[in-house]
Amino acid sequence: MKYPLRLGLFLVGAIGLAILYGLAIARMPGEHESLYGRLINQLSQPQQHIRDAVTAVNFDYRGFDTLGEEFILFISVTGAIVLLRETYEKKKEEQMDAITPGRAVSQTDAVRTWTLALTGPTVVFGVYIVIHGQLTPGGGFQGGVVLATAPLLIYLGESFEVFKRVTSTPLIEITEAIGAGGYAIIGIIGWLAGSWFLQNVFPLGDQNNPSVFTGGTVPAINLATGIEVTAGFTLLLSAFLQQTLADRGDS
Amino acid sequence: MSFDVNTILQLSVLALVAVAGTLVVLTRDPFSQTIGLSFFGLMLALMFFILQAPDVALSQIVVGAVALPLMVLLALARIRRQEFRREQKKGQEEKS
Amino acid sequence: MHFAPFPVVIPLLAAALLTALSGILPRRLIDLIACLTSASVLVVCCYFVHVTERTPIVYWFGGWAPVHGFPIGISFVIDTMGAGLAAFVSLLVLGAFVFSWYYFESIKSLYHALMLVFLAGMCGLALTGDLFNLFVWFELMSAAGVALCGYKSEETGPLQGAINFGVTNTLGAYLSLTGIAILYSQTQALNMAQVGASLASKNPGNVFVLIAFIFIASGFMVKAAAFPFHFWLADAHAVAPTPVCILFSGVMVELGLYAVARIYWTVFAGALEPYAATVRQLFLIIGVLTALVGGVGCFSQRHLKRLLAFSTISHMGVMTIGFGLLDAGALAGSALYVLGHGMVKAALFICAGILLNRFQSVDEFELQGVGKRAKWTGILMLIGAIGLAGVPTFGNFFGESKIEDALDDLGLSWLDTVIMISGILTAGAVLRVWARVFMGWGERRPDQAAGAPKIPMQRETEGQPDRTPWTMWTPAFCLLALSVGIALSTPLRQSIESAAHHMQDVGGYQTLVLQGRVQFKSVPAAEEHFPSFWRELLTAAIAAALAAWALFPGTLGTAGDAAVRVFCAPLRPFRAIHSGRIGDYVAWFIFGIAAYGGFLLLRAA
Amino acid sequence: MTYVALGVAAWLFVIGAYGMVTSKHLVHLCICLIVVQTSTYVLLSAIGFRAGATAPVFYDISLSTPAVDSVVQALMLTDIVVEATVAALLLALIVQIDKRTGTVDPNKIDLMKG
Repeated sequence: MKYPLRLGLFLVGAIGLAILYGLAIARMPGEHESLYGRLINQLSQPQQHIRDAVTAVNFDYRGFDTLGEEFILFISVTGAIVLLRETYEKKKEEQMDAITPGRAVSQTDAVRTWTLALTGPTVVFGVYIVIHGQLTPGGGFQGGVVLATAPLLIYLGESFEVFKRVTSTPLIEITEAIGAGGYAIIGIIGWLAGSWFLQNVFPLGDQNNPSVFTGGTVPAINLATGIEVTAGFTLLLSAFLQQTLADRGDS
Repeated sequence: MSFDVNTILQLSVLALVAVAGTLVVLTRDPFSQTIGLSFFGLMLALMFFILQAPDVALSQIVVGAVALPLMVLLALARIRRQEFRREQKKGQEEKS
Repeated sequence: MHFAPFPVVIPLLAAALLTALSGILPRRLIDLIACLTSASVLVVCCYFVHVTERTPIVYWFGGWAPVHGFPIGISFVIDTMGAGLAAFVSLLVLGAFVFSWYYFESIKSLYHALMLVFLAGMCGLALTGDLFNLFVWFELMSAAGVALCGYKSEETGPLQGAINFGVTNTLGAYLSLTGIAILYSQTQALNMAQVGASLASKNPGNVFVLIAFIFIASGFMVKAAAFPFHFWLADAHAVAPTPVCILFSGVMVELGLYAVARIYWTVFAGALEPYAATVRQLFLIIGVLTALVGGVGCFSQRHLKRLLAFSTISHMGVMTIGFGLLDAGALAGSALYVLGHGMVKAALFICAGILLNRFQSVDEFELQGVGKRAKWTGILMLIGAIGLAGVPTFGNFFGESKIEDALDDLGLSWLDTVIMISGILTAGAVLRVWARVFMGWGERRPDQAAGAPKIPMQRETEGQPDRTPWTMWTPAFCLLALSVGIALSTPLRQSIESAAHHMQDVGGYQTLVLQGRVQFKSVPAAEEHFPSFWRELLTAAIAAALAAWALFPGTLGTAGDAAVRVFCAPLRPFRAIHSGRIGDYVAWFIFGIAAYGGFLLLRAA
Repeated sequence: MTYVALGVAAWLFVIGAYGMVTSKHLVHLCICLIVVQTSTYVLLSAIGFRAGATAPVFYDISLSTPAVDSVVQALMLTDIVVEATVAALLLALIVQIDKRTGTVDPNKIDLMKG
């Protein structure tokens, strides 16, 4: 199809789409209190002892959505590994030889010290965000991504080899599967112990003095999510990094 | 509609989001686009924060402003290097 | 403890397990676990079909039953239609696993993990009763599908097919999500029954309901390959690995239409009651366009898998007509058609896979005559081609009969012709390929197919190509036998008929989910008659004649040449719009939404 | 305010699609797809927002404080994960396409013509 034709088709369509979208917006109620949201906001603390209502929705009321979401992440990581696998499987050995061992960028000692010094706090920060999911904003997902950047700091500070050792793929893959599978297993525990899949069957803890353990299954699911996200994003980032570096070697 | 400080703040961050999004689309060079994407991600996070969604804002910072642009950059670095090598090869062929 | 989460949770868990143990498990054990998982899902879903004929199952995850009649959790609402579809999904996944027993080298267990997650996504889509949950499973299905499509990433074709697939389907999913968000803003609910009840009582006939419907439906129609959202399908199915094609064509695409139907009947039917006639017109237009474009595309291909892909598009058009009539009988027809077509198409894709395995090609002209060495495959393919025409006692014959019955009742008999043309073109194309490949017939005039893409393909297996392992042809044989056998069973047809009535019973569904009471309208006893018995035979005969003419175009002399020119006239614009370029597809997508949305709004105003 | 946000959502959808249609680089196309997706975030957050309401985190505030809708925020969280993972999958495809075909121009990738 010729380019002007394509553009014309799109412009006609875009005007139509904008009109449709605009008409829908014009009929939407402005600011209003949502019934669903209010119910959850009111119920999450008395029922589940969870202070952050968003976490309650994510890991309890609509926890089944999040199970699907975790597996979208899981399968995208698997898919990306399958797609980029040439470096992983067939040419693995050649390319491992070809990668010039050494530093990521020509770093000064100051840069090294700083990046390595940052790794510890990053990990602590990530873990903090993961485990306080049901109390304050944050949770397994947000903390997990923070944690996944820690290996990158190692790469920046140290060398690709150390990075490679830290993110040794089979181990991380197993961790990822444990995280995703763990979510499902916690659901199954509820299924067997109670009667519903993902039922919150663990002790809820003290409602008035919430700690990182209050909320029954929520902290457990939160942790599983944290593990899954950390491992998943580490795998993704290291897969792309390997693509970039593997090629640098043989040119 | 009263124009208090909050409303002005909200409106300006929305305007920033719209402008940043447009710039991201209209930037044709993928490298500068990635920088734009990161900025756009930050603006979105700011917007979530102002619209009382701290959980989402945190996610958006770590994903939209850091992890995603990082992945794009790594992919681009791979593609760029490939292009460079192809051009080199072409140059050599032309010489010989 | 109830089995409702089983079809989703167990495959997911098995996928995680296989990934975790991928380094340790031998290939055969992985195959076995995957087969057992899908077989167990099949058994559970068949059990659901059995139970839900009387009482559909409502299952609240986490035990979050509605508070004061307002749903705060996510529900699975398993009725016979959803359960039957999930059972069909697991059957095809099982077939695909058996087929891939000796199939291409698996990278550890990743292929199996992808397929199992794909299975879970499709089952979740079929069983869920929550709008956002539907979106989640839809995305899960797409993500797994894209990865599977590009699985052979050392070739160019699969990569291009996968990116076209991924981009268009993701765009469609976001549009659906936009529609879901618009509905949420009005009803503040995500449960389908709740949204439906709220819309019907508060906003019947409101414009925004129409717009939300067109957004959600367009998103899912991308998956259902409706014109002009269908482009990705031909690209993706042409290049995906054969076992994946079985699932793509056999059931994934149909699930897109199922999602539209499910959402229409649970969410929109009440509120859009005043516009039912317009909605019907819209889907009939979409169906006719899709059926014709798919048929033309199918006949003009030389690449066997792409040819089959276009045939799927054409048949999707017929199913869309069946749904679009908004009639229980026609919906039952579409459901039967999904079963019959899915099995036949899966068998045909398996034949293509066997050819690719033995002769390293699926190109019609390259393969001319070589099929004589694989006569059993030839017989399977011939049966499949005849089945595709909708010849009596195949599943799609009964489906077409029901749809045509409903068309006659509504005074739209002329649409029978469209269904017939679709059958003639698709069956004719497959018969043509069969005759050329397995009988060696046909003039060597590849210029006929000038312009049709010739995508390079590589074998998908290791090892000796001159024998076809039994695990490859057995699934094809079983599916063909089932396609004939299953549809002949009258109880099954009645069960589908009542499933369609239940699916369209808006009030019954809402009472069931929101109040927990079973109160479905009684299903009228349907008398079956097959108005199209002779027409279907005629379709097959014309298809054979068309195939013969395509093989020997010279026999009709100059008159024939003139006819060829007439037939080839639509090909030029056809090839121009099927450009393989993602930018064009996006432009068509946006244009399609505007066109269909505009039609709906202008007719409704 | 809500309507401005809704308008921004609509704008981002259309402009993102425009970028996809006119794109000459697959990575650019992928980023434009991300922009289309962000339109759904803006839409959802606008739907959940109420002036004067706080975030739905009742750590040190009482339950009776008016708070914004927590459900849409949970939906957005899911949405963000979907965005990142789908983008990762597409980027992996693009890297591989570049290796095999030597181009990332979507207009030169037309093996499937016709």
